[in-house]
Amino acid sequence: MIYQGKQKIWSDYQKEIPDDHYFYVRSCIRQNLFPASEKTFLDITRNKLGKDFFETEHHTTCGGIAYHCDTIPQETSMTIIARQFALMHKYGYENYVCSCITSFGLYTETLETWHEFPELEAKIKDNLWKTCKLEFAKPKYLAHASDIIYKYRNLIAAQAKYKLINKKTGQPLRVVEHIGCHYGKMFPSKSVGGAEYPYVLAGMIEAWGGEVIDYPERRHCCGYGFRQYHIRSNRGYSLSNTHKKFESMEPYKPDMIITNCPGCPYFLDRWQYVISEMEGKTYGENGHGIPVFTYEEVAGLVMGYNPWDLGLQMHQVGVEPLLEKIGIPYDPKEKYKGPGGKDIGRPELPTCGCL
Amino acid sequence: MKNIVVIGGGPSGMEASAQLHKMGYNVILVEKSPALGGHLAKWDRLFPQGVHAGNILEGMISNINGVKYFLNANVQSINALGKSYNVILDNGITVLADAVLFATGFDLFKAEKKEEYGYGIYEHVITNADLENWFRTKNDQRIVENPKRIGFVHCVGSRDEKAGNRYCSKVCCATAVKQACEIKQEFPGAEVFCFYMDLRMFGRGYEDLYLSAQKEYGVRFIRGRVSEVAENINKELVVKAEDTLSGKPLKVTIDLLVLMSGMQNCSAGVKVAGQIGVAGMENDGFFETKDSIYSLQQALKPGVFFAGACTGPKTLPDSLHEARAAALAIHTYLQARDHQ
Amino acid sequence: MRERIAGGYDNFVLPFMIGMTFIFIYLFIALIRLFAHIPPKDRIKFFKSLVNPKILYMNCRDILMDCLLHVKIFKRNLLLGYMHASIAFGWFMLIVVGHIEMWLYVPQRNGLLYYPVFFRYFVKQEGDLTLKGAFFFFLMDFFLLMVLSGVGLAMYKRFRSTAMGMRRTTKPCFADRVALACLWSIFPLRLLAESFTAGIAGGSFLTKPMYWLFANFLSDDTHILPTWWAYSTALGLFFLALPFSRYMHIPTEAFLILLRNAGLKVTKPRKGFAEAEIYSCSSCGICIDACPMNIQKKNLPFSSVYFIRFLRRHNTRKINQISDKCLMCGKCVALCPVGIESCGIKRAQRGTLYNSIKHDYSYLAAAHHTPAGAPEILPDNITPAAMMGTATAVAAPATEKVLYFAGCMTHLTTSIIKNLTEIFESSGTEYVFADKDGGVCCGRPLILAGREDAAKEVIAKNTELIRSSGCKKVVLSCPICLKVLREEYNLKGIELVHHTQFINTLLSQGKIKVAKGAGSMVYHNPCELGRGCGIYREPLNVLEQLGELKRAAKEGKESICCGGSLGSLTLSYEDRGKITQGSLAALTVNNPERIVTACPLCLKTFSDKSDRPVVDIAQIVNENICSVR
Amino acid sequence: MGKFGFALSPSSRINLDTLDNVKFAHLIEIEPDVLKCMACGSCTASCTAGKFVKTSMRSAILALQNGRNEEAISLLKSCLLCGKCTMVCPRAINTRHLIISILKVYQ
Amino acid sequence: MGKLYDKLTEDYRIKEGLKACINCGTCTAICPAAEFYKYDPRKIVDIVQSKDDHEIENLLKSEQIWYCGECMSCLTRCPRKNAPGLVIMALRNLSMELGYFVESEKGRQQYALAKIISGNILNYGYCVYARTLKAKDHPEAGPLWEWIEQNMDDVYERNGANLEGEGPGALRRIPQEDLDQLKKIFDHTGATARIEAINRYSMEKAREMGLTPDEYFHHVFNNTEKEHLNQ
Repeated sequence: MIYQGKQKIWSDYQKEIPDDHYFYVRSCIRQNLFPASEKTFLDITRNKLGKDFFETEHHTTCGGIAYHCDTIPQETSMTIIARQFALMHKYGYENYVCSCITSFGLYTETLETWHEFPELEAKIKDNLWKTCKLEFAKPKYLAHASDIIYKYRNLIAAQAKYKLINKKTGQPLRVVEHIGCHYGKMFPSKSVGGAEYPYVLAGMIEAWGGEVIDYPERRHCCGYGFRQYHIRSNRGYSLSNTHKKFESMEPYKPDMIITNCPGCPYFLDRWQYVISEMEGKTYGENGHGIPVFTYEEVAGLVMGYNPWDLGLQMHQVGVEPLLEKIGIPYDPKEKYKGPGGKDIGRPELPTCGCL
Repeated sequence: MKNIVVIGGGPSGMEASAQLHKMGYNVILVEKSPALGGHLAKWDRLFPQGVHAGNILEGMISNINGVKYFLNANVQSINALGKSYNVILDNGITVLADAVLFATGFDLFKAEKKEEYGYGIYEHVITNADLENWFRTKNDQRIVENPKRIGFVHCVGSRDEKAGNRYCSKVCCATAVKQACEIKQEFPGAEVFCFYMDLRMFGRGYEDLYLSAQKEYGVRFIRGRVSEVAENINKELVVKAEDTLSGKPLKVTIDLLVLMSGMQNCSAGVKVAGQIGVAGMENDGFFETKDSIYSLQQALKPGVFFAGACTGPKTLPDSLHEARAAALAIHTYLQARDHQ
Repeated sequence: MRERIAGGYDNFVLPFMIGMTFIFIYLFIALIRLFAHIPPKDRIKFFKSLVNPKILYMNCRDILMDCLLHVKIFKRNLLLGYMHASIAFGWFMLIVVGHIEMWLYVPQRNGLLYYPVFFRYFVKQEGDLTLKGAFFFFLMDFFLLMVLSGVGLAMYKRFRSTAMGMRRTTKPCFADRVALACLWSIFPLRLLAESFTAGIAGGSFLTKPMYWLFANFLSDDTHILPTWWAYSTALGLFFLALPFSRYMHIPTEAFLILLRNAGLKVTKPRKGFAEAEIYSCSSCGICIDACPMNIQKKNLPFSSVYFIRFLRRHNTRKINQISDKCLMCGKCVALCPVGIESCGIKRAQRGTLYNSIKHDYSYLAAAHHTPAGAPEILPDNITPAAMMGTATAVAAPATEKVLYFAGCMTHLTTSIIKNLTEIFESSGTEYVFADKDGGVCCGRPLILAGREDAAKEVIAKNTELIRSSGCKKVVLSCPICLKVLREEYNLKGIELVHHTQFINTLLSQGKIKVAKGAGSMVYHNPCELGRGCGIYREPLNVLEQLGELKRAAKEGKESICCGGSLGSLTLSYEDRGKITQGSLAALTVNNPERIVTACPLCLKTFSDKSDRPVVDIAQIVNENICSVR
Repeated sequence: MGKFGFALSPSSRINLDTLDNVKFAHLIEIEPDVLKCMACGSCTASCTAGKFVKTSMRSAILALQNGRNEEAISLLKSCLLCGKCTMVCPRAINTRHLIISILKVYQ
Repeated sequence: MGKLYDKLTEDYRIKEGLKACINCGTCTAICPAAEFYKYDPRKIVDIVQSKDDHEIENLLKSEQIWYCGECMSCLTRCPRKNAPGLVIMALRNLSMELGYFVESEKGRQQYALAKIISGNILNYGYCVYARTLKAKDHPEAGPLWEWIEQNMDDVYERNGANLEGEGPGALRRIPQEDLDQLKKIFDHTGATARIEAINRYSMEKAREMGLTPDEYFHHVFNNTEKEHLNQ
């Protein structure tokens, strides 16, 4: 791998990311599965970095999952999106940031389609007025939340307490980055680093001291596939694709995985559990799995957040070995506590016991 | 004596210069690089029969005896002056040319633009030009000793809207098949794969080349465009394509991947031509000719002529024919101009 | 004439006796082995045939005509025929007359094998030459001269084979050379021995003058015994070499005639009947010239004679190579003086290689066949329902219509179909097109590839289809189909004709009339139609009514394969092309305007390479129909 | 399926890395014409058996090159050896011999 | 040419996603579905561009169009700027419009998807919603999810969510006025009609299969009867 070659490509794909004043929109999946990540995002940007990220309770899902499960027509999702944009406009923002990759892809696609087919834009504008009596607007800048963290990666590094470095060996951690498909594959120019060698997470890893691993199936989808996961009998597809990725990354012995997509960390995490149950195989060291993180979780870790405040207890693959590797202190007793240290029991261990 | 400026010292520029010189014109040949020959000088052997490029080039160079030529020279400015063109070279020479011939040739498509193939990123990905250079010099770190599998990717930067080139570069298929045979001669034990969309073996002897690649050299032709190349932990390349003939995705791990970079209009030539309002066409970037059948050597501007690959991908013999045709076209033009 | 040597024995007979004993034992064992490999049914058939007077007559006739007189070779080339006949018949007569002499003069020695052979040594002439004695002396000398003339010709042939109408001749192997040397020396030595002894034992026009000649400078009698030793040794050696040489055909050929007349066929490629054929080959080499592959010198080793030689040597690799490559055009069989069915042996050999290949023709069950309709097209997999739908196909009521069976290859040469169906219509023939949209293959290609078991399934299906049409007459365009339908199908009561025959009948019945406007043409006789089905006369009959029929260099049963034969499995396209060109050259020696053939495969093969139009007989007829009905 | 109600799926990707070329090399020895195919499809278009059941010379060659030997056999086992494909092949491949050779070598 | 084809071209995703395909196979080469299902996106695009109504109808009734995971990896690689993924979406759209989707096992799953996902949107304003995520339907979520399910309020509070709370935050209760607007959008833009059509065709199919709506839901959600895998 020739690093300079990649750098050259990265320099071709530097999208413009405004520094401040964003209208923040949440992700359905992340709110359910990684609520602490969104909380951390807002905490870092607002409190640690002093930026303006506005959120309103009136925004909703963008309908992306329904759209990609093909249960709602394109016009419906476009009108919902127009409503979100209208809210942004209503609250006086022109920079739009979303926490979800599916949304990000869908927003980008929608804006492109409107651009290409103005008659469709006019129709949506009309729909929006008729249904919500809202004024149609389009964001000046559209960003994904990972773009923001990428943008602030050096600011975060400056405040970091820890680095992605093996405390014992002093070697950088080997980090696999997994980019959500809809981040750059549809519109490479709207992403940091393009579709083939995305830099959005690689930039964070580099800034925080880790080493990016480039394995053959790096670009492959985690296997979510919308309907291929939401219907139980289809989940073999989802599982098989993740399996393929793990088989491919295995020889590189990665220490951790960072993702920028809502679903991917869940799938890369849980399918490891399923594979270990089905096949008895694990991909990490000493029979452990490879811990999977959101970028906010990693940012939080290097900035010294309490791991359990970051929601790392909501991962099936245990993060403790990695925390120890970096040298981040944690209280194992606190891991599964409820609010205010309330005892709410703890989940059973998986059959194989070592995840 | 009438002055004719020929821009580009590749095969067509040299051939046209030689012809014009024999017709009695004062020819000034301008070449931007330190040597004559253009891409031909960098090539080892030529399809279909494997003639040595060097021999052809030698003959051409001896043929331009008496032609004034400047190496390391660029056209600094060019502008119309009545029916003539005032050409100023960056070496200080100024010529009032009665006719200008663009034989500016082509640029090879920059293979690194096809990011998914990893040229310049993966260690064992090279281009057709790199391979020719290796055939000549046997010096390229990227080519491992005794590779087990070697792949050729056709249509790199050709027939590709994303790469900005919708057209077919015409010569890459024959070049790939030729190179596949040659590399099999170098490494008889290697398996060689050609990934193609269509095999455009249009010329005399080309189809035989294809047949012998299959039969004599056992080259495996896979009908499917390479979708993605990845490097594995051993620095081998994992190539993914669809075998479209069986409708199944396919992968193969190889030790060397050769990208068949296509042709683009020479960017330096475009810059010069732009000064006198001669431009590339929107659909493919190659210079616009007076028409598409009959007057291929004439530009829309009087006194400006073309030869070779600056008006579209061409084989070497095609370019040489055009060079001779261009010489004749210039002669006819100047004669007619004198009569008026 | 009475015995000269007391005891009727001398040591010099030993070499002969050793050889003779060896060959008797060898033949006896070989016979037992051969019988062991003949299927029991065939064995019974054989023994019954021996007492059948009709077959007995055939056996005698064939042995006389083929083994002794070599009538077939005479027909081919007089000199070559004489060469073979003189040696075989002469030698045979020497033996017969020798025995008669012994029986007449020294009856006490009856039963001694060597005695008649060396008769002249053991006896002496006493008193005046009687007429009877002179007659026998004359006969013996006459037949000896006959054999010697044959041997002389044989020697001449070795050096100049073309003189006897053979462009190429066999390359002898070592045993052949030994046996040949012996054979060539047996009779000159006998002449010498008998000449030397002629003073004592008497002689006739040949031996007597020789005796006098030699007596002039050989006064001593000591040279007599060595010559008899030499003669005996030559004979003994010849017998010893016999089983390993081409001359094994001498004893085997007669036996083969018995087997063949009994109606036996090749079942195994190297054993039983095939073995009799193999050892009946005299390596005469006529098949080398016959083979169309030999238009190229490199294919000489692929001739039948070498195939048989390798069979004798059990060289499996070579056997397979040749049997796979052979075009199965049958020309070598047609011209073989012994009538060895080498194609049958090759087919059996292919069977050993390919019959075990698995196949799946279950889909055939779904091939619907109704007089009006085409086989149902089932693009992917056959549904069980479709299979059940045809399992019950029953014979339709008889109809006057003819069934037209075009065959696979004819579908590649649509001109045949078009012209023939037009002829059907012009002549008012009602017909049913059996395979309008492409039917099931006839099975012959499978048989040719040695896959008889697979072919059986196809044959069964087609039989059912043909029978279910209710037609009593089938017209075929492809001679390949015709041959297999005639030979392998059970279609009793249904007449099978090729379209040349059919057209010929239409013409003779006046159902169509033709003008003689076809210009000049030559007729190529397709292998499978001529040699395969014996149809030679009808096409010529038709063509003579159409225009000027020019002669080809090779005609009738010597017609040269077009090169497209399905018989060969391995012949390359390039080599086939050479055969095609050779065949075309033979056809065009008299510069005909067009080449006419009667086989879709020949038509397609020639069309690709010919410098002049090639047409099917149906087309040329249809073009020249001048009035109908 | 177990408790999950779904399972890992096998990959259908043709993997040329794990190809066993021994038989194919043997086939090339017996009938080198196998290398000449350019997948034009004339054979499949003219196939007699192909009218009834999926039979394809060109697909079979491809299947062998991709190591899908059983698929190749299934594409040829219905062949009647009628020889039409030999007649129409523009590359003059001896398809009949190739077919019986494939069936023999791979069965 | 074909009526179905014309109907397809009304879809903006076809307008965007289908220029002339050259059958190069880059899409299939990296398609996650092509590796595991009997699926070849290139062939699907080719069928659509053939404009053959008969073939397109077969496609609309087939399993094939339901294998795509809409990851859009194909989009990146197509040298003709086609988007097989978008073509698939248009095909699925038409299949549901015409009721063809119930002809295929995978198509019938749309019933469950509409119920779950569209249901969540209308009821809560989220595509997925913790309260409706049941461990019994998601065994892969592991013992961890069982624990979360049992302690949902505490776990979400500990993780900083605002489950069913007022004001902004993760999993907040989305105000009714906003849900009403979503419903209006659904009604106005065809989503409600889509849900109704899916239900109607599905219930017809359920009757045909002799299943109650619940059984039908359970069946399409859990069962695989046909062979979909590509061997």
